[in-house]
Amino acid sequence: QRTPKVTLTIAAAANVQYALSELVQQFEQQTKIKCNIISSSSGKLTAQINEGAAYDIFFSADMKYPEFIFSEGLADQKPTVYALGSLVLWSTKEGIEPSLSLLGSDQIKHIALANPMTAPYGKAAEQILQSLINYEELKGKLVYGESIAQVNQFVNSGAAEIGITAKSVVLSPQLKNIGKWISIDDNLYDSIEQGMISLKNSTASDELKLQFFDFMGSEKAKAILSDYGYKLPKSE
Amino acid sequence: MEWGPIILTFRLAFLTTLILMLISIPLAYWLSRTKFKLKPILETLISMPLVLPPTVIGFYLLVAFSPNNSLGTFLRESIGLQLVFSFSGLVFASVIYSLPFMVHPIQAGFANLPASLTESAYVMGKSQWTTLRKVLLPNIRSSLLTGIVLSFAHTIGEFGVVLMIGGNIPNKTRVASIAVYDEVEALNYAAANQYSLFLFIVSFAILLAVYFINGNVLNKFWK
Amino acid sequence: MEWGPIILTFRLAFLTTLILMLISIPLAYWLSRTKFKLKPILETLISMPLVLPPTVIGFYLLVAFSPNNSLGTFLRESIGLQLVFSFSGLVFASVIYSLPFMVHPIQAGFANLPASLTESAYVMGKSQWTTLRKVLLPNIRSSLLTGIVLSFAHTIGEFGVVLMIGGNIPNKTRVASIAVYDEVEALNYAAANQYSLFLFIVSFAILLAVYFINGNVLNKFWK
Amino acid sequence: MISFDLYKKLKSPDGHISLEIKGNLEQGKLMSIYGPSGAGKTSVLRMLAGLLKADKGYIKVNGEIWFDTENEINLSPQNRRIGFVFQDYALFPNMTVLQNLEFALEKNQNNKIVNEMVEVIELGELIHKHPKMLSGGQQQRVALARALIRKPSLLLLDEPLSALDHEMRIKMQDYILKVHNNFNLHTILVSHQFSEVIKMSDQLIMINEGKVSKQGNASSIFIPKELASDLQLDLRIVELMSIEGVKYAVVLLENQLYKIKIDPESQNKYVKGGLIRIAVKDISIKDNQI
Amino acid sequence: MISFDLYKKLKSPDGHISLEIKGNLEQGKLMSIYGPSGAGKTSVLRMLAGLLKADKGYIKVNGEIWFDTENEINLSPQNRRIGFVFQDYALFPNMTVLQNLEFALEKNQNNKIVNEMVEVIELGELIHKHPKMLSGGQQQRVALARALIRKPSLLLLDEPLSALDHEMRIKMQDYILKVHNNFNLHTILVSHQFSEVIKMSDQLIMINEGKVSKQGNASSIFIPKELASDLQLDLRIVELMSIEGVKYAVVLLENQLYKIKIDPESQNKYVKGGLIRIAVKDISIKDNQI
Ligand SMILES: Nc1ncnc2c1ncn2[C@@H]1O[C@H](COP(=O)(O)OP(=O)(O)OP(=O)(O)O)[C@@H](O)[C@H]1O
Ligand SMILES: Nc1ncnc2c1ncn2[C@@H]1O[C@H](COP(=O)(O)OP(=O)(O)OP(=O)(O)O)[C@@H](O)[C@H]1O
Ligand SMILES: [Mg+2]
Ligand SMILES: [Mg+2]
Repeated sequence: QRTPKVTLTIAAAANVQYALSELVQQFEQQTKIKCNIISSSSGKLTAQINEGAAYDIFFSADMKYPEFIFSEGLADQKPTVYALGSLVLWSTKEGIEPSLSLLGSDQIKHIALANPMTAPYGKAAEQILQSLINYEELKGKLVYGESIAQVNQFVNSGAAEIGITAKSVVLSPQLKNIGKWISIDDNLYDSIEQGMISLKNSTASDELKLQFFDFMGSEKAKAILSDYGYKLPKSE
Repeated sequence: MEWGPIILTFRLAFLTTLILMLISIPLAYWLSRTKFKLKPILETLISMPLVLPPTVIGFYLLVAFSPNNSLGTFLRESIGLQLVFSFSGLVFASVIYSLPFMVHPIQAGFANLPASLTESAYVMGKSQWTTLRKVLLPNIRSSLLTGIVLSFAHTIGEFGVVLMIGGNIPNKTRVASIAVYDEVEALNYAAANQYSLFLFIVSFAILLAVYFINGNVLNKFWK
Repeated sequence: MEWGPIILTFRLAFLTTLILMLISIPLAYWLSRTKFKLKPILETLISMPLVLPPTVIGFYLLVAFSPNNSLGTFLRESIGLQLVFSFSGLVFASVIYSLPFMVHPIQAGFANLPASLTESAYVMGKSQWTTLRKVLLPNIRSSLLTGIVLSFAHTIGEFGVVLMIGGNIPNKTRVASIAVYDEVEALNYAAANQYSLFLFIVSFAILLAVYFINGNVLNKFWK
Repeated sequence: MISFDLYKKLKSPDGHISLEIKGNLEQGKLMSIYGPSGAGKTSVLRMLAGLLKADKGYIKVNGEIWFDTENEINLSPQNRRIGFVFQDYALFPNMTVLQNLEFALEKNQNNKIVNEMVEVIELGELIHKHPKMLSGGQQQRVALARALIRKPSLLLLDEPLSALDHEMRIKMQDYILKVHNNFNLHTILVSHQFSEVIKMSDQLIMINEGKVSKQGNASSIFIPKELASDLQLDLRIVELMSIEGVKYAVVLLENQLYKIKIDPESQNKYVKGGLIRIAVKDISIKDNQI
Repeated sequence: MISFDLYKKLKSPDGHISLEIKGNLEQGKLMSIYGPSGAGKTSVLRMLAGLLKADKGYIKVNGEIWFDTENEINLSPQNRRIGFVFQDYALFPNMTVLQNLEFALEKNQNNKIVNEMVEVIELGELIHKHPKMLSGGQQQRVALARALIRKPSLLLLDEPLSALDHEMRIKMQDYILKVHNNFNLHTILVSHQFSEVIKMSDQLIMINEGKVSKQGNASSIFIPKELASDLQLDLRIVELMSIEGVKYAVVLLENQLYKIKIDPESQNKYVKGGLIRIAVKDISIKDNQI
């Protein structure tokens, strides 16, 4: 019988990390339990978990990866949605007032979005664009980031005049005052459900993990998430 | 499996290798001869892009060449060259990033040649250029081959830089390495394996052909 | 900036370069001598890991050595070696991935040496090992240097393979290249620049020292 | 007409030697440089060819200045029209013998000369071989042929015949003289063989540790002042034998062996490997039987 | 005692030559291999050293079998105790002269021999230089010294003296003979110089296109059957001059110049570069003035 360790190893998708680091800080203060965040893309983390990585909890950017993990029998229980992501239109270029109607103009040469194939935010961004009447024209302007983080780099560096990114990004301490952004009507895209899941191949005790999930349900945690621009799932 | 990324990849790899040869042969030749005091610094600088993660190099290039930036604006307005989100940008970035793989082996090859070969061509009235082409290069073939193989293979496999500066645009900057990466990320392992296998086989065939041609020629005349 | 990733990186790079030398010198020596028919195939195979994106290579290694897998289980149970999510795994993967950077230049170096050097050491009664160590290696120093510089620099900058098979575990597999990648991803550009600058300066200093030592010794005796 | 005056400090990890040499050579004449190993002979040729820069001095060929430190003139090797046979041959490993020769052709030069050279230097069966496949002497012959292709105005030969056997050596000497005369070249030859130097050269420079020790035509340097009608011959005893009671010594003289009778009385003065010095007194030049 | 019988087909892109050679050499004796360039001399030495594998045959040294195709014995070069001077010297570029010599030492061998060699071969000031800094002749001397360090039981010399000047050549010949005798070696020498071969060797093999054309001791090969008490001398005319009305010819004989009077009547028979053949009749060996 191994003595259960007192740290939690949390694997987290890159885009949750801003909010998560504050969440973890709170959690550590409250419980004196240390947490390690290992951030990477959801796809890599899923592959690693599938091959036996000893992580305790997985925070994904969507529900697809946690559901895959659950279906492979690698999780203690079904994944739960901890937050809903929302999208903004963001530009750091002077003289550009972001709006969906501006996308077709000559001022905009490149529109950055995450790769719809690998990033849930990308899929949603694509839905938004597809809802526009001039989608076919816009197609030639699209550039794809590996993740939402890369979209941020495209926009932040000015390489792309405008981009569709997560609200959590533009509200993050690092980017709070950079460029201009507007929220995008959330009717234009399917809600981006972000799931967390407790993993089987874990060295932490179940109680510990439970403690963290409990914390995620707390008002404090919810407040942090909404500060970061996430919407909260309707409690079931 | 789509053909676009595969075609783009080999186009990029051939073009990059070709440009690298054009740049590296004179550069390596100069480095192998010069008595310039700062030579070790130059030699080291050439290898430096390697020590940063490709994505990070890509990021710095992105910042440097972004149209927001004076350099990027200058390039675009003066010679119409746009290095971000374009195929030429990929080529440029790949060249920078693979430069040491071409320069260093060729330089080592030149350094190992006896000086009397160059000298005897010179006294025959041959220009430096003729000497390089007809005498020196054929005699450092194994080093040249090393440079070509390393650069070619590396350009095919590299995706960090390319993804960052290229923006993953289908048929323009979406090379096979990005495609296979995406498939792995999306957990489409079957598709990823297909791309990998194909990349592997085609590269293998190309490099094997290069080695066989070289080996045969060598065996015929050298030993 | 944390010191953990930096220390880990240089530990990994030194160890990888060292192991690569131990493997590549005999391998390159053998390749440069052998008349084995399948030699071009072997030579090509050595370069093959390069043509796949690092993350994908990492993914295949992960699958191959995963404890879920019979090979991984076998390694762990028989010799207690765990290659995924461990430092030894990083070393193993880096060695595989950087092998061509060490093998090819050294092989080209050996191929360019005149046979009479080896032969005259043999008739002096010197073993193949002594000949290699005292006569051949010192005379292919520029090629050896190329191999060392390329492998070392490449191991420092590589993160795709390492991230996949290592899993970004602090003080264990979180090397500096992953750290700087993470900082860029997290938009902490200041921290990323700090890491990059530090990586750059230390690598520069190390490689420059290598070149200077080599250059000086060369200048003193060679010309 | 070529004239030069060259000074160069040769650096080496321990100490220096300063090379000082001066000379004139008329068109169609052959100069030899003779001296012990390490004296600086190769370095002189390299300076003349423009492969090594003298510290001070000049080189003038047919009125044209090739090199002059005062006026900072220094023609590149390419612009000097020279043929050079290197001590290490410097054949191009990537080319066959024929390709080596053809490479030496100038633009628009008729390549008939290649065939001529192949014929004269007897390279017939070698022309499609690569240099690594040739024996030392064969390589040397190729190097010589290659240097002659261009009909250079200055031909520099650094021990061009040392790896050749006697017969081939004599042949090549004659051939060099023939090309030298036919093309009216300036030729400078480094050689260690005394008889070769005497036979071939109009002028001779002997150097020692970088300095000219003697200079002039062969006879003025080597000829003893006084009349020496007595030939003094050293016969090396190769073998002693006795046939039917008569003692003979087999002796070597000038690449020829002779069997001569020896006086039984003084017989034990002779040992194998020893020398017999004989003086041929008052040679009657009427013995001459050309 | 060393005996060998070797057969090898030398491949080359156009045609083959088959090398066939057979010989015996007693301890303490020196054998020369003499023959035109490309005859296969170097190849024979390489087979003896184990650097080239004969197709058929054997090599036996002091009763020990080094090589035998029938019994599939083939000692490695390391196990053959040989000294080898290569035609291209094969000095190690990364080592100084001293280090080159020390490298040749065997384990536990007293390194006094290194100093001895440095002394005898007059390498004094060169020992801290690297080979690239040496002249051709200096390199050759280093290679020779290096081959002798190990006191090999078989010494193989591939034109070891061709880059040396006359004086140094004579010195080195004597030195090789001294080491050869002192260490009681088997020595096989490839040389192109007839007088060197005659002077140095107890036994001689002449080869031509891979085949032995003559074999035996020098005298038996070269000595004319009949008694030749007449010495026939070819004097090469180096210069013609007239001093106070008297005509002289400066002639070359055996590395010596002589000034001899010529008959004014037949004067125009003599030209510079021509030969005067004289016969010295009935040498009285009492002229001998050792
Ligand atoms: N590249 C060099 N740098 C410095 N010194 C050199 C160099 N090459 C030769 N030397 C030295 O200069 C001197 C003259 O060398 P050089 O090659 O001219 O001699 P050499 O007369 O041609 O001798 P050899 O007949 O043996 O070929 C030698 O003492 C040699 O050590
Ligand atoms: N490695 C080789 N492979 C095939 N043939 C060779 C090789 N080396 C030499 N030969 C050929 O074998 C023949 C004999 O060469 P070898 O070097 O033994 O001649 P050699 O008698 O030493 O001549 P030299 O006096 O010119 O050095 C030559 O005709 C040469 O072309
Ligand atoms: Mg010389
Ligand atoms: Mg030979």
